[in-house]
Amino acid sequence: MIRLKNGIIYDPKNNKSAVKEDIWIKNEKIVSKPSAEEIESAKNQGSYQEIDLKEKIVMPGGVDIHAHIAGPKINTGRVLRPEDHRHDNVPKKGGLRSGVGSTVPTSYVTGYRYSLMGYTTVMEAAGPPMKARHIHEEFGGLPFIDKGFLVLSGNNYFVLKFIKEKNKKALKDYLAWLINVTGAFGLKVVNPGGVEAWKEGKRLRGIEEKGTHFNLSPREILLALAEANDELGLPHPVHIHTNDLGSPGNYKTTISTLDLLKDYRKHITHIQFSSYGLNEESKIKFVSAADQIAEKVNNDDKLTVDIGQIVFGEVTTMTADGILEYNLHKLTGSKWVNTDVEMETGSGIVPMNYKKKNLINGIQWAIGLELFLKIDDPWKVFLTTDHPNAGPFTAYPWIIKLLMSRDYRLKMISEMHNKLGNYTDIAELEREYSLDEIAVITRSGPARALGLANKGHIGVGADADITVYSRLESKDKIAEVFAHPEIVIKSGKIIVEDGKLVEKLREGKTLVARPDYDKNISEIIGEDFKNYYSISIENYPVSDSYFNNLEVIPCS
Amino acid sequence: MSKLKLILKKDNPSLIQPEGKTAGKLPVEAENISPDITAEKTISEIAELTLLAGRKKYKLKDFFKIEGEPSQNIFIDGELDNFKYIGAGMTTGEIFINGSTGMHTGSEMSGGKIEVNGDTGDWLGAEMQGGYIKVNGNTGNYVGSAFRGDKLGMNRGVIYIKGSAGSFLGSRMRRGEIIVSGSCGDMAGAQMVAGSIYLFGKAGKRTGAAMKRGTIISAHQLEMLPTFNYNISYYPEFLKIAFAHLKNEFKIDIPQNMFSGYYHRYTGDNTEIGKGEILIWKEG
Amino acid sequence: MADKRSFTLITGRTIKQGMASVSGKNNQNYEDSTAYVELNENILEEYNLSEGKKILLYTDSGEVELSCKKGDLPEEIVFIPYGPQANKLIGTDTDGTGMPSSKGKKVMIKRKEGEDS
Amino acid sequence: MNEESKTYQNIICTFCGALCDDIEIKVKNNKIENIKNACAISRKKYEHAQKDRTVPQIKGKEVKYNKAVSAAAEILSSSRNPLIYGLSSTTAEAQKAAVELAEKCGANIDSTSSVCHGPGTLAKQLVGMVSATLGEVKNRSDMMIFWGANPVEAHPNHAKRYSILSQGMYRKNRKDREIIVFDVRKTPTAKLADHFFQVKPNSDFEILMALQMLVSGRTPTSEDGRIGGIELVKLKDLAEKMKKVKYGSVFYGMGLTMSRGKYMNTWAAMSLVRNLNDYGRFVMIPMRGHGNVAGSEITMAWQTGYPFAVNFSRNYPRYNPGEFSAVDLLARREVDAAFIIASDPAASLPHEAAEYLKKIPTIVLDPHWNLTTEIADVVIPSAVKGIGASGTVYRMDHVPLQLRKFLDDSWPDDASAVSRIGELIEND
Repeated sequence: MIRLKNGIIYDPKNNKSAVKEDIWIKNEKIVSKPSAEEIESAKNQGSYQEIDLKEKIVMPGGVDIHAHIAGPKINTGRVLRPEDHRHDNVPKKGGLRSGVGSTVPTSYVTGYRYSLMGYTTVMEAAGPPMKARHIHEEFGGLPFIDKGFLVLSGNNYFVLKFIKEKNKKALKDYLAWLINVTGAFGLKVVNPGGVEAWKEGKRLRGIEEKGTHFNLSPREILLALAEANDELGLPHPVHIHTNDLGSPGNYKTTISTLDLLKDYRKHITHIQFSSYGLNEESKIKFVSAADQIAEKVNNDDKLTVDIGQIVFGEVTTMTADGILEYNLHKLTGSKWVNTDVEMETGSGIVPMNYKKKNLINGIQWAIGLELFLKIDDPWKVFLTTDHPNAGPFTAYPWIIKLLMSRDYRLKMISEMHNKLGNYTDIAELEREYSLDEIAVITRSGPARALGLANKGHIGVGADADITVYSRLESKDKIAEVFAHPEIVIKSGKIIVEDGKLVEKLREGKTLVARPDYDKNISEIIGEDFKNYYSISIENYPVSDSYFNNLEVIPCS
Repeated sequence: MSKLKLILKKDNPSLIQPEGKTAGKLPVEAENISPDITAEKTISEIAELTLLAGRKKYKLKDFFKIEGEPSQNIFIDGELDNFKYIGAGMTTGEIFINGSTGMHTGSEMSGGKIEVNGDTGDWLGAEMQGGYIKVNGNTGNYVGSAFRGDKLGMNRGVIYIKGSAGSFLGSRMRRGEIIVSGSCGDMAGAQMVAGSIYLFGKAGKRTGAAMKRGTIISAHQLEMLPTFNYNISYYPEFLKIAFAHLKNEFKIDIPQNMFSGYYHRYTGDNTEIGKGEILIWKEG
Repeated sequence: MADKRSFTLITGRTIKQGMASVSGKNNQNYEDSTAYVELNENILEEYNLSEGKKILLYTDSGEVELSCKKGDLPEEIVFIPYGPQANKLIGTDTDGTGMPSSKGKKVMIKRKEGEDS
Repeated sequence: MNEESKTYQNIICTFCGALCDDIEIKVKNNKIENIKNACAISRKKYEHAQKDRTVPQIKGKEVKYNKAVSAAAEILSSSRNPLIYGLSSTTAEAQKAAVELAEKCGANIDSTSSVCHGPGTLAKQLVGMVSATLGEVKNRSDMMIFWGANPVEAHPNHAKRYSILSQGMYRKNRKDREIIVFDVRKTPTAKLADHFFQVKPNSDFEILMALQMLVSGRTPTSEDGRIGGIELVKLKDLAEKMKKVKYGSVFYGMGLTMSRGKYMNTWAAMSLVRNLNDYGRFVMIPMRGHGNVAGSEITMAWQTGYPFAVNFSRNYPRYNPGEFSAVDLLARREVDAAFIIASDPAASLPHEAAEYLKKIPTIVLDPHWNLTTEIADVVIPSAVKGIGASGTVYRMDHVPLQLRKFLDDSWPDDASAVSRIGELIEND
């Protein structure tokens, strides 16, 4: 039993803003104040701990709705980039395993650095179903945090087949089966139709063009998946990486996608990459369309987004959007990995460097911030860098500082390309995020969008995932405060004390959804599976032996 | 001039002696043997400097008899072929090794001078930023190269090898000069971005593979890759200046005949931008 | 001097070597499937050798005596299945890459004294 | 005791990197009675699985299992620079335990990858790689190039299940595919090809570089109209064809990684395949030899950031093939103890490197006797992977599969043996 006293609580979900209150923790949960007898008995058993937080900032543990942290892509990124690790070494310490860091850190170091930053839940953004077992293997070595993964489904053979056949039942059953057998948490859709087209050596633009083997448009795929996702009652809405991502002028595709899905719940991820305007007159052809996108978000109550904020410096781009990585390779000349996964998806990896002085990179940076500042309701917009695509997750505290301090933004702008002002109005935006708003975009909002009722708040019954930051004495200190919380509690156990990790590995939970489905589906797909996959369906499901600590998040 | 003298003890903790007999030698990581460090310390502090043999930490005095005084000028005596990182990262001063050294000698150094009166291991002067390395014997692979995955190898500085060199000499080098009097292995100048490599002995196969820019000068005929073009035979005047500079400033022996005769000029690698040049000396 | 002629050594997999390697390394089969060298027919003839006769092979790293077999090979290539015999000819120099020269090494062959054809 | 026989379907064969998962095994009284769908090598492997088994042994004397494990722990904890080597024929779980053990005793850890497809990984670190899973190739590939690879003898079911003879979605059979082989000799695989290009030994690099130029429409230099033994005009034809295919594939083998040029050969192949994606699609897949050698790179990478040749003497992982790889460490005589896991270096490494193992304390963990157990100071037996032990394995295209045990074994599996040794070693 732990009593946290004298903390200043920011818990937006429970409408607590800077409230000084006790928090009581028992086992893994937050509880109401126990009775005097209970407290007495805990004291007698030596299991009572009281921590005086001395008016420090208390928030729920951070929740990252979209990052690449485990599985085949990030791991290939690790192999690809020995140069990324060489100067960022983490020695073993006590019970903590060693590793390396930088943009593609090892699994242990990923767990450490999230924890040290006060984050306790992270969603792996994209897993190829056939390699899901690999993700769960890594989850077993990803300490402290709770995690789950979104399974790629926008270019899946059976998905396309059932949509083509207009067989809604089979589609739903298949998706539910897929989530179950891969141990996934939700559905991820990446460039629907476009990845299959890439494998066929074709290119699709927008959401109307047809062209792949199944002769389906992205429109048809998106609609069917959004509908199935809602009908399955999955905790998290369909998680979409839009078509045409990264191309100038793509904001129109994004808007068509939002119009198309206006009646469904949806989460558009790293929307910064989908908010680009096209100006044929301009030499760089590239302008911000943050206004149009923000307006859309402001008027859609079934929509949430995360940003994918650009951070200057080295990144390792990686996505299931194979053709996007080909394009990035052609653009940068950097080393390029592509892996097509049979029947399911594609993927690619290209290292890049976002430069402060580069005008296009600067505009991308500004678009992300414009969106943060122009989307009115913080419950609709979440902090991500699409780690490690737009920047490493370790940059979050500096992004928080950009959001909370206009002065800091102006200082950054002064170090950037002098024509930046011609392409974005970021310098004029006066809005500064409050601590409450920061709490929303970094924990309460993402938790709600993920459908994690026990996370993102510190009300009674919530998971005891709590972060304690030093008091914010001045705006200059924002980044330092958010980078180095003093205390982090995960599932009721202190994992960070005095800003340092306790030297004992703990394993967090794997979060999964287990939607119901008609068991007959495995027979329906059986014949094609046998003919066109290279493994048998019997060897496909991820067995329970890969889950040490599982939590099933209920479907509605 | 004051000098710090380190004399390797015959019996030192790096020996692997499973049953009393020496079977091998542990690698010793000796980045602490660097003028930047020794100049600032007293002799007793120098004696306490950490050297890592395998995974065990030892002190410098466990390996060396220490003479002289703290100095930016270090003289080392002994067969140090299992000692890695001597002079790695040094910015100034001088190390003279009377004997051989192991891998990573002078890697990432940015100034000062290292002379090895013996052989060295692989990665000599890898990713060096400046300074001068002279090896009187032979050296290993990856001289002046980039480390695994890195885009750029040595970026300024001069490496002079009087003996022979291994493979991947100057691979991915960005700037600077490498001179090899003896033979060298395969892939000299592979993927080099710029800089100059002088090969006075015979070279292995695939010299200049995938080079972007830069110059390789060879005193002997090379087996040219099909991705290079022959352009012209001439005497490139800039060579006389370059040779004079190497001779006067670094006391490098330039074969006399290379000052005359003429050179076949090839450009490539045509799978890349094709702006590299290979100059092969021909008797006049 | 026919004996000074050099060949290119290729070591590699054969189905028999594969089958034998999973059937017990101390088995006679494993030895049989790894302790021979394949040569082009013309070379066998040139060296006055017939299948089953022993020859000496040597490189700058070692030497080994193996029995000959006729192989569908270019004249310049000799082939030995992966295994301890082939590895006596492969040196430990990896050019700093970790990989020894298991294919493409220069090898000499010598007819064994007293071996009649 | 006479049980009913039981048939297990879709069993995964762990011999090679193709990890065929359609083996059918009939078991009775804890013995294999019948095997279906296995290739010739796989069949021998199953037949031999329960024979020739190791027993715990110290210096040639049989001891209790725990005693052998403790002896191993003692050797490793007193070593100042141990080598942990092998790993490619064991499970990911054992590999994971081995990395933890290596970290604990400041060891060097390397897999057989360094003398196998490791050079391909080094090449990937320079240029990246365009790849796919095997089913993708089966379904789509209209041109398959085998370069220095001989699956007929090394991966006998590869042709049938994934490549030459497979039945895919868009490519139904052999006729829908053009098969090309590059090799220095006419291998049995070459005999199945439509076109065989005989490479002059050690010339793969020149040919691949020339092809890169030809694909971009330029002519490489050649004095005699040939490059690497192949007529330039034929290479030009091939380059044109490669640009026209929809989904080409290159399966590459040791012919690239082991010959002169080492990883730069693979680098050249990767660069060529990358460039071909400017025309149609083109991918490449390494023909991984050992059952879980791909897994050894994957497991090492997520724990250490690096695929093989890792050193822990500074308590954090460092990487450098040539420096921390097994052949080099042994040849330079820099290690003072060795722990060989599921591998047989005495048979597979250059003789001189393997000989050094005789001079230092050597531990072998393996279910079967081999040439290295002969020279080992400590032998630890283990259950046979995929038969008497479960675990995770990764196919050559990184597809993970879970082995299911179907026989009881007398010994614990590799993962528990390695973990046990780790537990016995004090954290120092």
